[in-house]
Amino acid sequence: MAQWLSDWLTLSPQWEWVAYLTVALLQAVILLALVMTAVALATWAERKVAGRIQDRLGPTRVGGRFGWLQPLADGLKLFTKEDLIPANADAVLFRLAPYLSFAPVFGVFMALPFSDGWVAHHFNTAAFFILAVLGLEVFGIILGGYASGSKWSLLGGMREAAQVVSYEVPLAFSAMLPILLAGTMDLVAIGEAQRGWFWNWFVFHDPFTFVAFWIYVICAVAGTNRAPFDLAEAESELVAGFHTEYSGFRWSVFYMGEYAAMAAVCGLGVVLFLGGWNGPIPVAEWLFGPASSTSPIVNFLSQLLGAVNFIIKCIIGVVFMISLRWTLPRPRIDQVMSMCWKYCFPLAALAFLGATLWVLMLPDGLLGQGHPKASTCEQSVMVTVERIETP
Amino acid sequence: MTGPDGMAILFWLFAIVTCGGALVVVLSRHIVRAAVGLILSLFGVAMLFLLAGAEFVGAMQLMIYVGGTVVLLAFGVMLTARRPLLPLSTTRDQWLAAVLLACPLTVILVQAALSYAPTDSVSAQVDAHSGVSTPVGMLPVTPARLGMALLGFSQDNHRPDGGEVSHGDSGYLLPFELISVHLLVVLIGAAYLARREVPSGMTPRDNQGQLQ
Amino acid sequence: MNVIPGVDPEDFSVTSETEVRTEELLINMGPQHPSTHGVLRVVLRTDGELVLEAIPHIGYLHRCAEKIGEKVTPRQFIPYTDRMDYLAGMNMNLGWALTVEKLLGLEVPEKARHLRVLIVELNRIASHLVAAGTYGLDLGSFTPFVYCFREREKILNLFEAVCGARLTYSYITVGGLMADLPSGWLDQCEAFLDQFEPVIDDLHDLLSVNHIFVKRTAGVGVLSRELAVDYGCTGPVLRGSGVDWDLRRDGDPFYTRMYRDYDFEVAVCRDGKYPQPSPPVPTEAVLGDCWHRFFVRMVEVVQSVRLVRQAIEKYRLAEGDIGQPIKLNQKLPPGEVYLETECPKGQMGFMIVSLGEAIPWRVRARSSSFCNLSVLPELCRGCLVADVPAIVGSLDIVLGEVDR
Amino acid sequence: MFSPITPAHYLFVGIVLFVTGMICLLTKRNIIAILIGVELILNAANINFIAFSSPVLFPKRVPPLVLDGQIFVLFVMILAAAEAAVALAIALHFYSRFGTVDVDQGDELKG
Repeated sequence: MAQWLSDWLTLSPQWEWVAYLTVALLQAVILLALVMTAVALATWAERKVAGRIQDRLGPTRVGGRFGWLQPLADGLKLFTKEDLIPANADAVLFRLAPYLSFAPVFGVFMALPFSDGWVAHHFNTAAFFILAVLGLEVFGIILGGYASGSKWSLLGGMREAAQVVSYEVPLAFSAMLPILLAGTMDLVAIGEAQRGWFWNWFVFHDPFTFVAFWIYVICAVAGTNRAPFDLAEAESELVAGFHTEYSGFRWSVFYMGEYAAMAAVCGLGVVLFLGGWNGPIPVAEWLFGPASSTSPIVNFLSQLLGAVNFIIKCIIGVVFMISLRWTLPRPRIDQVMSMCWKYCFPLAALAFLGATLWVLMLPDGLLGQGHPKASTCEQSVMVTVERIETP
Repeated sequence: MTGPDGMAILFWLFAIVTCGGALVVVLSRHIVRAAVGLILSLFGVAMLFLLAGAEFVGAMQLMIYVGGTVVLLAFGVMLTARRPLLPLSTTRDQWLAAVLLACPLTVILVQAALSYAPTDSVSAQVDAHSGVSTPVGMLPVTPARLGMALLGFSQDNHRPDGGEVSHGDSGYLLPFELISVHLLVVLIGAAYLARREVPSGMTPRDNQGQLQ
Repeated sequence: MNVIPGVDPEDFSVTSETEVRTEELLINMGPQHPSTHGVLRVVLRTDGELVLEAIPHIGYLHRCAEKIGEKVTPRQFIPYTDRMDYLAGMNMNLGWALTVEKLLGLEVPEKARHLRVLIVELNRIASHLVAAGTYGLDLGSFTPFVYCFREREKILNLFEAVCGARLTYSYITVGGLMADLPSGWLDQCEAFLDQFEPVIDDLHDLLSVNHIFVKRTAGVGVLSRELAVDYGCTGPVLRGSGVDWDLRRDGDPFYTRMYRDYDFEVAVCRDGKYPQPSPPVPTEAVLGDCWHRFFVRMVEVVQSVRLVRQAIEKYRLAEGDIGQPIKLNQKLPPGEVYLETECPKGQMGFMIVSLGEAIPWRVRARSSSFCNLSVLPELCRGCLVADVPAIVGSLDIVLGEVDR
Repeated sequence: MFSPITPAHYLFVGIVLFVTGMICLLTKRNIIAILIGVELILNAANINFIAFSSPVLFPKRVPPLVLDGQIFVLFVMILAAAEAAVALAIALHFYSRFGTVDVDQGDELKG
């Protein structure tokens, strides 16, 4: 694309980098717009779902009967609010923290495939990259808690540090199962490995992946700092935790980070466990024939259908997380930590072991129907073994 | 001379982030700001790894270093500096000594870097979007290959003296096992060291969980 | 204002801030904290998440109620009483009215008696609904709060139809009640009770038996029977510790005769069981912990519904009028009288010393929330920061009553 | 000079990290700041490892040194994490003992 732009503008070779830069910025803006749309929809869904759960209507005024424009109104209100920086705070870090918390989540969407091949940058370690980048969000929150110069914020930041760092471990462990089954960390390949009917999805691959999926769900909720694991903000204990002193725009950036992280973990979970862009019924294959078909238009349509599938699954995930928030009380910090280390982590490790054994013992599945595999790992092993054993 | 390509732009961007972060670490007088500088610096390093074609290691850098180690450091800062933003006092003498030592070292290192001539000095011309341009006949560095290497399978398939490798010749199984044991020891040791007596007269009830 | 004997509050607010040892943190919880249920200020000395000490500082809502009582006649004082425990104004009115009636030797007609039971028990339901809802909120569960307030709103609608006010009623007065029920009110009230009873089960599902809720409350803030009695705790806090004591049954005869032909059970745990219908006690719960204090209120709601239903029947059958309020400047006989009534928060006692004039010489209010709050430092020692809202919430204090 | 990127470019970033890390070690007295300096130095070494084993910077080298460099970096990272954990535990212990994180205060050897 950059090359094309460069040719079109007939740039001399010295100025080719301008084209690169322009294209990069354009792509970033598109991605940002996408993320912001997701965030806006998530906030709207949050208010609407909360309203319905609580026997209320939720927003109804702004933008017609269903309050579609509520996120816009909220945003406008937040932008016009007074922007306070407490006298005790470290102004530089205080300003920096919300952006440090939002930027990594944005980075996640760079590697997250929306459909077969619809991905901003095709990493071959995408799953790992996303897990790694998601873990960075915590630093902005710790920093915000520390820089606020408030004891409540400090407590919130310390809770966040302890909680998120702990939950990363079982989260990564449970995410390892699909990686193991697909034999690759490439999310596109993992998604493709679950093509076909819904029983090809990794969540239904064997009992262990099913367990791992629920561990992933718990850890994803905990890792994104959502209720019932919102101990870092815990409004009834720590006033508002790490964002006690934040207001207006900076506060909203924290929230954008939270909602974007929700969408991100849902997206990752969908690709890893719920078949990604493959619908429960292989409609796309019936309609458009097998993948990589001839016509680019057919290909595009099939990918579009995949993206719709993916987005619907993500929305279901987000709504599930929202309804959790409005149903459950909040556990205590020691309970959260012991749940992580005493239940989630050993269970995830056991599931990992079990899934390994399952693949070894029943390579063709329980019913012998077999599973489509990307099998790069196996290939790699075979190549290596052959190389070593053939002199 | 042609203009910088995509990789060059990104390299310079992240090189500046890395070095800027490092400078923040040295020049800031507040420990938390130093930690933020370290974050920036390590993040830049991770991105440089990605650019150099080491995707797995780059992600690892993000996860372990930036997400783990530095959060640990920040945690330490919070636990040990209750008064927000504890300034670090540095005397003039210390700075003098540091600069005196750093200057010759810098000169030597720069000399070494400049005098370095790659034996096969073919520099890369890589398209920023296709990522790694691997020569024919060479497998890309996938995590699978790294994993195989750690399990004792040689991946490079060549010995320094040019001979063919045999089983276990240049794998990393032993270091891998050693480091696993090492990690376990460290885990127990760190937990032992950081353990703290419950304040006297304070017995948290059993059902209220342990804090340590 | 210091509630711990022998400890000078200045010690904590000034000197120890600088002397405090490295890892200890002095945190001000309140008076603008979301879960201190008003303007309570608790100074927490914490070590990380562990609370070493919690000292409640009160007095932010002090309005000289007792002093005002010595400047106005008893009937003029009625509006001040329902500003004490503003969540249970009817009960406060009743307590004051009964005290003055005891001094006057006055007995209200049967119809007024049943109407009083009806109104007071409805208000008890409303108060316990607030307690349960905000307790859910304290533990991070927002939805039960909304459900509780929805139900309370219906009770307030009923009250509004009765006396025109939704919070500060001044409805029960010395010598009777201000007005009789409007027509059709009893049917509305019965309709409310019919639809309310299933909601109690919803609340049990969302709170009492919810796994996380039980984990958060069971075994937390255990108040032993002896400690509860020693500190003068009353009401659900006392019964949560397993003390079988309810003034409606065991109180002053002048008060208990109001309930004389009513059938209800005292909400207390006997042999590990609460009066039915109620879900079983979880095995983790220890008698006297936050869970029991919370659950006693839920059980009391059921009993209050029973009482309201009986009161409706009895009111319908009762003959006569609802009594005549005394004159505004009615002379009080000289003497001293003290009467405690069972309010939703505990035993609310009023004392009057009269020298024979229309205005009492001395008025004293014994507030249940005040005594219940005084046990907070004992309960919070060695708990976690997150347990402090759980404990404060389970004591169910109203600062208007604590500070008066 | 700006492009194309050669291993020397990476080396220069490594130099900056190394020197700043060393200055950090020498000038700071806070035990955690010293830890930060150590991390910088370790990263300087990592950059060199990656640069010399990069398939991008050495596209035509045979045999490729790809895995050796990367595996070394992995080991360094793991050791650095372990080191940070232990150092932090020591720092906390130090702090609770001396009430400060200034390493100059801890100059007595007796326990």
